[in-house]
Amino acid sequence: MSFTRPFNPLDAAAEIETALPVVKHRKVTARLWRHSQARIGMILGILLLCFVIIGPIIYPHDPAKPDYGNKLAPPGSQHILGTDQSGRDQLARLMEGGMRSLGSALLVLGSVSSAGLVIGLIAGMSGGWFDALAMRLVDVMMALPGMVMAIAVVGVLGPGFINLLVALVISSWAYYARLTRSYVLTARQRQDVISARLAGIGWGRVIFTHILPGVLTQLIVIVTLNLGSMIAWISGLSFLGLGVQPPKAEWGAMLSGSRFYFTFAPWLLLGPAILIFLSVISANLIGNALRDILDPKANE
Amino acid sequence: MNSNQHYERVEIVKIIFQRLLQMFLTLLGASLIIWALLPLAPGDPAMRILQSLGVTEPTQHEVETKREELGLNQPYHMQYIQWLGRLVQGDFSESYQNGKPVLEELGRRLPDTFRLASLSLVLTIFFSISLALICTAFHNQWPDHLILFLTQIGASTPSFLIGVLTLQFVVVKLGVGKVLSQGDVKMILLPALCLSVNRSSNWSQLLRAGLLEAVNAKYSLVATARGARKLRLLFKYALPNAMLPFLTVIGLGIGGIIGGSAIIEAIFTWPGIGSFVFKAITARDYPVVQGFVIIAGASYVLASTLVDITSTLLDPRIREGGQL
Amino acid sequence: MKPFKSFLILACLMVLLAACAPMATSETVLQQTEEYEPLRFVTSFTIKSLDPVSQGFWLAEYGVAELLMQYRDDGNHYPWLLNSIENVDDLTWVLTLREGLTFQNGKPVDEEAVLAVINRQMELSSSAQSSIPEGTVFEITAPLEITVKTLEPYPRLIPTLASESVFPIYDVEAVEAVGENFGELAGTGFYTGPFSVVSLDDQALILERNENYWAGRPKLQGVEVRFVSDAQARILAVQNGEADICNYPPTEAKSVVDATDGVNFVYGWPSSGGFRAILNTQESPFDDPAVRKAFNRAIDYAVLANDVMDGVVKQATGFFPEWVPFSIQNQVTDLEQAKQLLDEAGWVVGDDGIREKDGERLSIIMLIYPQQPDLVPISEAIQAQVLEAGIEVEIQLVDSIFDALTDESTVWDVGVTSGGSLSFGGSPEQSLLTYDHSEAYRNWAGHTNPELDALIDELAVTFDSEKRTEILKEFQRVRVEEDPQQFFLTFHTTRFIVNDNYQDYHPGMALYFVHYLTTPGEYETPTFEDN
Amino acid sequence: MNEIATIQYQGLNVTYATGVHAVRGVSFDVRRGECLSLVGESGCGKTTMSHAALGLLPANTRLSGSININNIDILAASSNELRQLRGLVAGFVVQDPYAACNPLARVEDHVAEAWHAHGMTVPDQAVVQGITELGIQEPGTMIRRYPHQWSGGMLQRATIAAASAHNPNLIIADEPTSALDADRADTTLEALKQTGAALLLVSHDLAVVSRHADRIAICYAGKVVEIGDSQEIIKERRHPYTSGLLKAIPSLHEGLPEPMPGYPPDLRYQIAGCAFAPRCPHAMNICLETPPKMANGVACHLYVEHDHAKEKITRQTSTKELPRVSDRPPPEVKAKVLAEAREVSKTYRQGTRLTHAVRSASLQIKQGEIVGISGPSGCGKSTLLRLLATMEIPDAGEVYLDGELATRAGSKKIHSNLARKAYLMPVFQDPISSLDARWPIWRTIVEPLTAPHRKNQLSKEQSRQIAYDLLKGVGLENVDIEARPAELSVGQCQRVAIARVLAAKPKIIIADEPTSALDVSVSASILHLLVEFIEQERAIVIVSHDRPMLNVLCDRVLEMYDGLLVSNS
Repeated sequence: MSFTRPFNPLDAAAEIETALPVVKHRKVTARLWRHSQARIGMILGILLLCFVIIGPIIYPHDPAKPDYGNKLAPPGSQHILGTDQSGRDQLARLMEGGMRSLGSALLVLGSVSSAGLVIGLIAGMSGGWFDALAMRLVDVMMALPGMVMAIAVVGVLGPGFINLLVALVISSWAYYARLTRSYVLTARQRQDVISARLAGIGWGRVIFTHILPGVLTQLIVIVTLNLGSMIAWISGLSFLGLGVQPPKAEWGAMLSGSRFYFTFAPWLLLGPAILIFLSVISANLIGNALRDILDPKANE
Repeated sequence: MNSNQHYERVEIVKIIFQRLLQMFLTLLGASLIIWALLPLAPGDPAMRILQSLGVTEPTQHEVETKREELGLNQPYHMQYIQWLGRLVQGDFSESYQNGKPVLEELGRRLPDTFRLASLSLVLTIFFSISLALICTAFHNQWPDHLILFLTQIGASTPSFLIGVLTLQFVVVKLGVGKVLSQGDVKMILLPALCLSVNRSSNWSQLLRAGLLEAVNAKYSLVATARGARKLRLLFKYALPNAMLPFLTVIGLGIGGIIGGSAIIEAIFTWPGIGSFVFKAITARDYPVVQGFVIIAGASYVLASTLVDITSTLLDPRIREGGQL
Repeated sequence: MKPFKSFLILACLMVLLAACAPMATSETVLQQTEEYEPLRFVTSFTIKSLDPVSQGFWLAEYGVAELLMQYRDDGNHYPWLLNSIENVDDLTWVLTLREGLTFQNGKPVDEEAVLAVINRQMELSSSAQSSIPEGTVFEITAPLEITVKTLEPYPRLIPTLASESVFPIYDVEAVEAVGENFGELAGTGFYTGPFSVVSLDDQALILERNENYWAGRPKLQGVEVRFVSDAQARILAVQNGEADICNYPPTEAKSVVDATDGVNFVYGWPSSGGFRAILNTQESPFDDPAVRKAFNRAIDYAVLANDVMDGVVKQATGFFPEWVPFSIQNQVTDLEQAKQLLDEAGWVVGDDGIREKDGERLSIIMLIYPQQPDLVPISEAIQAQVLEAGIEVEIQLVDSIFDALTDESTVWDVGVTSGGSLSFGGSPEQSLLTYDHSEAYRNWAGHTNPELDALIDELAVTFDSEKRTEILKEFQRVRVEEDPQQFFLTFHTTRFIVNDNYQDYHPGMALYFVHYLTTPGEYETPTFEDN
Repeated sequence: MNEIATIQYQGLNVTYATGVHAVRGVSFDVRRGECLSLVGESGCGKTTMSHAALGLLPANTRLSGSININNIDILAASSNELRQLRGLVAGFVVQDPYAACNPLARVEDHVAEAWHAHGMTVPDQAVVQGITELGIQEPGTMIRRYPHQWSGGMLQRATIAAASAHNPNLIIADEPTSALDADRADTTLEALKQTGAALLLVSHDLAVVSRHADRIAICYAGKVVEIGDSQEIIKERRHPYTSGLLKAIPSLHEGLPEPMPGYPPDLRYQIAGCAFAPRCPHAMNICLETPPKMANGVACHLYVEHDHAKEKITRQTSTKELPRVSDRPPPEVKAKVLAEAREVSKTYRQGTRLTHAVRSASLQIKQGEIVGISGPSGCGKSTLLRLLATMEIPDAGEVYLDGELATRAGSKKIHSNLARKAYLMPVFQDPISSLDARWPIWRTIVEPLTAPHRKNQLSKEQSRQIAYDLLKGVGLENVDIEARPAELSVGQCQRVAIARVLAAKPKIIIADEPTSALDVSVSASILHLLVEFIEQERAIVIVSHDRPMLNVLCDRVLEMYDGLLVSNS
């Protein structure tokens, strides 16, 4: 039984009464820029990216070089944000740690979305045994909460940053595969796709010209929406010591390591805390706006 | 008439049965994956178990006997079936750390985690419903804007961050609560709150969208035209309709709470299975990790199936079948 | 001086006087004046059960269990529950128990009871089995007298009796009555110490005063030990007034604690442990003794301990810590000698400052592991120090140092482990046999030095303490000056973070956190002599 | 007393927060017991007018003028006064009965809402009685059921019962029949009239309304342009817009419906003269300058004496002759069969429920034919079309294209190459989703030409030129060829879709409800475009629920009912 009723012409027509078709900005970036929350998010995001990419180039301190004579120095002219418990420059470490936190979040999301894309696309297009097998696997993977699955994999492979990333990839690809597949299944029935097929365009080209751009748009929205929680996961698990191992810097690990200097050197804790918060909120703002702009119907 | 009602009841039973069957199959599949991860763990399980029992330098013979006992010399499918059989009988193997049965070790800590997670779930649901209702009632007015702003911040602060900051500022600076909550029920509120901030922010935004959709739906317009007040719209029309999809969100969110409570437990020294499993990971104690994954996964699947069945039963469109 | 503090000192003086007074009178006095709140510890290690075989050593540390012998921070052994130990000949020992000893539950601690413990431990405890040589016979020869006969000379018996996990004295009947349900032992008073177990769970061990303690009435009402693995939470707990003493604080906490009101950093007994560097002599460049010596001389041990680690650890001045009676301070830093040694061995300084020989760079791989976070700054400092001599160090972090060193496929030149130079009971030969002997199972490098082997073997059967000292000194000379294949980088300290009430806390005896005289403020350390 | 107006609009103006000035000075009244229908195409403001009467417009909408119900000015009324009107004095019925009912409440709750909402106890049997009066069987059982268990027609009658629960003076019904099949519409409107209340009926369907309403008000661009007795309006066709509208409706017009040129104005802007003037065949200079006043039931300068000359505006009108169905030579009897379905069946399975969408239907499409398939919703007509177009594989039977086997039951393969070489091209009901939302329209149009079997090598410039020419052919020369579908109106999108079909030059056009998403004036032009396509060797198959339209358009119309095809010439 289905609750969808046939397309009702008057529903669409009724819309016109309040909103006439407005010529919109075609470029997504321009539309994002006009979205006030997205603008804040984008400015934040660009600043953060500059901080972690350009920062290390222009900031002279080596994040890994300890200076035991200058431990826990307060913020000052030589070390802008002071030094940590080993006398390493905190600002430089925040930059290096940010590269690891943000870079790995993007890397994980990049790999899971491409893995999900490929699997979902093949499953959705081929049907048959591959589809059945892949979807049963997806069902099972999604039956376990992501965090629990990640704990299982890290538990097996042992703590370590690479292991953590592998664990996150293993625990989150399924969602993207399912998303892609369901999109592909819908798109196969789409009227523009049927028209193209009847006109003689082969599946290969239909996929690349009609289906993939839509899938990618959806995935970009979802990836951006999930970026915030991925940053939170990576730093959270590193915070617990399951990710980056010392002496390497990572925001979550730095946060963890600086907890008991808090009364004495609060800047050590506040730095990574603020940066984690800013990254997550930047990703969330952009993600919500992207969803509003590209995909107004999708609520999840 | 009677036969009709009977027919409906059969439908409901069928739906519930289907969901339970689905749950069973999912659990079976999940168990296969968890089992398949085992060989990836470093070291010979037989060796590790012997060492955990205090045999530091086991002889070849001892290792072989243990391997035989664990069924490690059998073909893979037999190993899986035996493993599953032991699991069903409650034999979750022994901890590598102290040689104690994993189920016993986890079972001891389970009530604490359950208390924390369920209180947090209740708080989260309470906060998200009240915030979303306020937002909808004052849509586009200052309370709505304020709550949206706050929930945006809440949704962007990971719970471990909230936990750490709370511990430093609230517990140490203000002296509220204890650093070592250690399962003291009086101290549960702080960790439970920390665990619910992030999720209530997200959920209240979702529910707000659902409520607004229902408030703007045709049936609400018609009800207004029949003379219904705003409050009646909100509670009689919008809330029930928005709650149905929200139940699914809750079902899915239980997984996040189980995972999130693990981190909060570690920060607040709450003695649940979460903080226990992190120690086990560092100690490379795979049986404990595996036991945790089985228990957490099973509780999640069970909880979400229950939520799913509930929402099915609450929705007359599914419960009462199609057009007559 | 604040009045409160002076009052405390006065109180302590009174206690001292009272302790010297005869037992019968002192008891009443104490009851009126001494009522100290329970002492609250937070520690990282969870005591998993009340099984005396596997977990008994923890109870010894918290004043519940006691041993036959005691190893003190002066490096010597003293009788504890024993009245005396006598070495009749090379193969025979006579142990005499104190008179009138009772368990907390009132049962007498007689020769039967002790022998029952010994037999049960020999049957169940792997550390007892490995510490007592095969063929050793324990038998009752008189009231309160147990005679020990060994097949070979075994001078290590005294340290073994002082070792916390070998023979903690407990009531075997009470233990066997509960079978596997060790939880039921709580409240049964099955040990002899000043505090008895009230309860034990995942979170805490709760102890109460043993009113009938043989040496005197304990001054604390009780002891609470909370198990918190997170070091930060432990320190915060002391700072937040939820605990008095934090055990095992990380070294890096010192600077913060020093700067924070209400918490204090104190040192406990001297530790015999330290970070031991093990050089791989199977591979170039450490197959050449000259390079080993150069590496050893190029490291500045004073800087490691005092600057890098802020003085929280002790400088490694020799193969044994300075406080050990037979130690000699022969580990020196001499960069010039190191350079000269390398020059003589044919290692020439290259363009980038790294030495080369026959096209091979003087580059070594140093393995450290994350469970010891202090190794990171230490190894980084060494990296910088030996670079002066033209040695390049590549630091590699491995998950498990034992696994890495055992694994044939690991490529390494230096492995750093944390280990004792003496056993828990204070025996030097135990660790020499574990690490330094050619056949030692932790001799991962497979290094052989017949001269050292001979010295170790001789030590293992020598009773005479002067002779032993002579052997040990010779061993140290060879080990450090001629063949530094293994040496210590730093020596550990035992550390505590305490609140202001316990800023005079000094757990004087090795490994034992609390005893019957422990109180807030200053207090005396018991000697147990001629009671 | 009979002449007292139940509801009276005086100079109502409504401006939405978006800046759309939707209603522009509207005055009319509905008398007791009378049925007045507001008729117009989408965007004319008729729904806004009706919602304004109960204060149902969004909070930030600006209103001026007045609406009086029972001597209470709605625009000035307090929220309590409004609530006293709503449900008690005025009933409200909307288009889609399923959407109007809370899906989680039983139908009885919905019917009793007017009591509940006002905090009254529901009188005994009132709900059952109300339902019984509307001729619903077993009312006692039925009201305990949920909306989704009711059929649309029955549920709409229940909402009417709900609206009339308190015997209101006035019922406002917003498109109450357009979600229902044609035969249900009449009974529903009769049920509404039986309540005895003054009825303000909003509808887009002049044909249906003309049978039931006492008076009709024709709305255009936020104004009432003509108002009067319904029979007179149909007969006299005084206002040019009324006339154009009637010509575009198949059932009220002889022959193929005639399209109306142009588009309605953008209501965000002020309009100087008559809003219809740009599209009016009789427009004069004055029409562009001065808005006409309502006089004698019509607001048009044609019927007002003016001092200055009534110069007719000369404008470029399309010189193209409109094709007429009667002009087309009848298809040859022995014409070649382009496509054939032989005894095809299709069954859908949902869980354990089987839906026999098509049962053993046979159909031949010959050269030069326009074939219509009609039937109520859910009769399987669209499925049959999809089977014929090889978009689906039949469960039984075969489909032949040009005599070659294309699909047959039990084989997933498409056997004929023709099926994927633009032999058939589709036109869909929802034009916006039939275009790729991401593509500029020129790319959509030339897409069929880029199919590999054509071996075309088109540069971007060539493609755009071809697209431009085709767009010109479908009357869209003023549209930016870079536009995305979302920037176009529904009718424009349908033209783009047809341009794509024309580019492909198929033998058969498969059209599934091609006009039901469109307003009548727009749909007429789409029908013309389709008819233009017909040449000797081509054919069109149209599926529609609009029987009158098929009758005038097609050579033969087939009726479908419950999956069975009934031949009908």
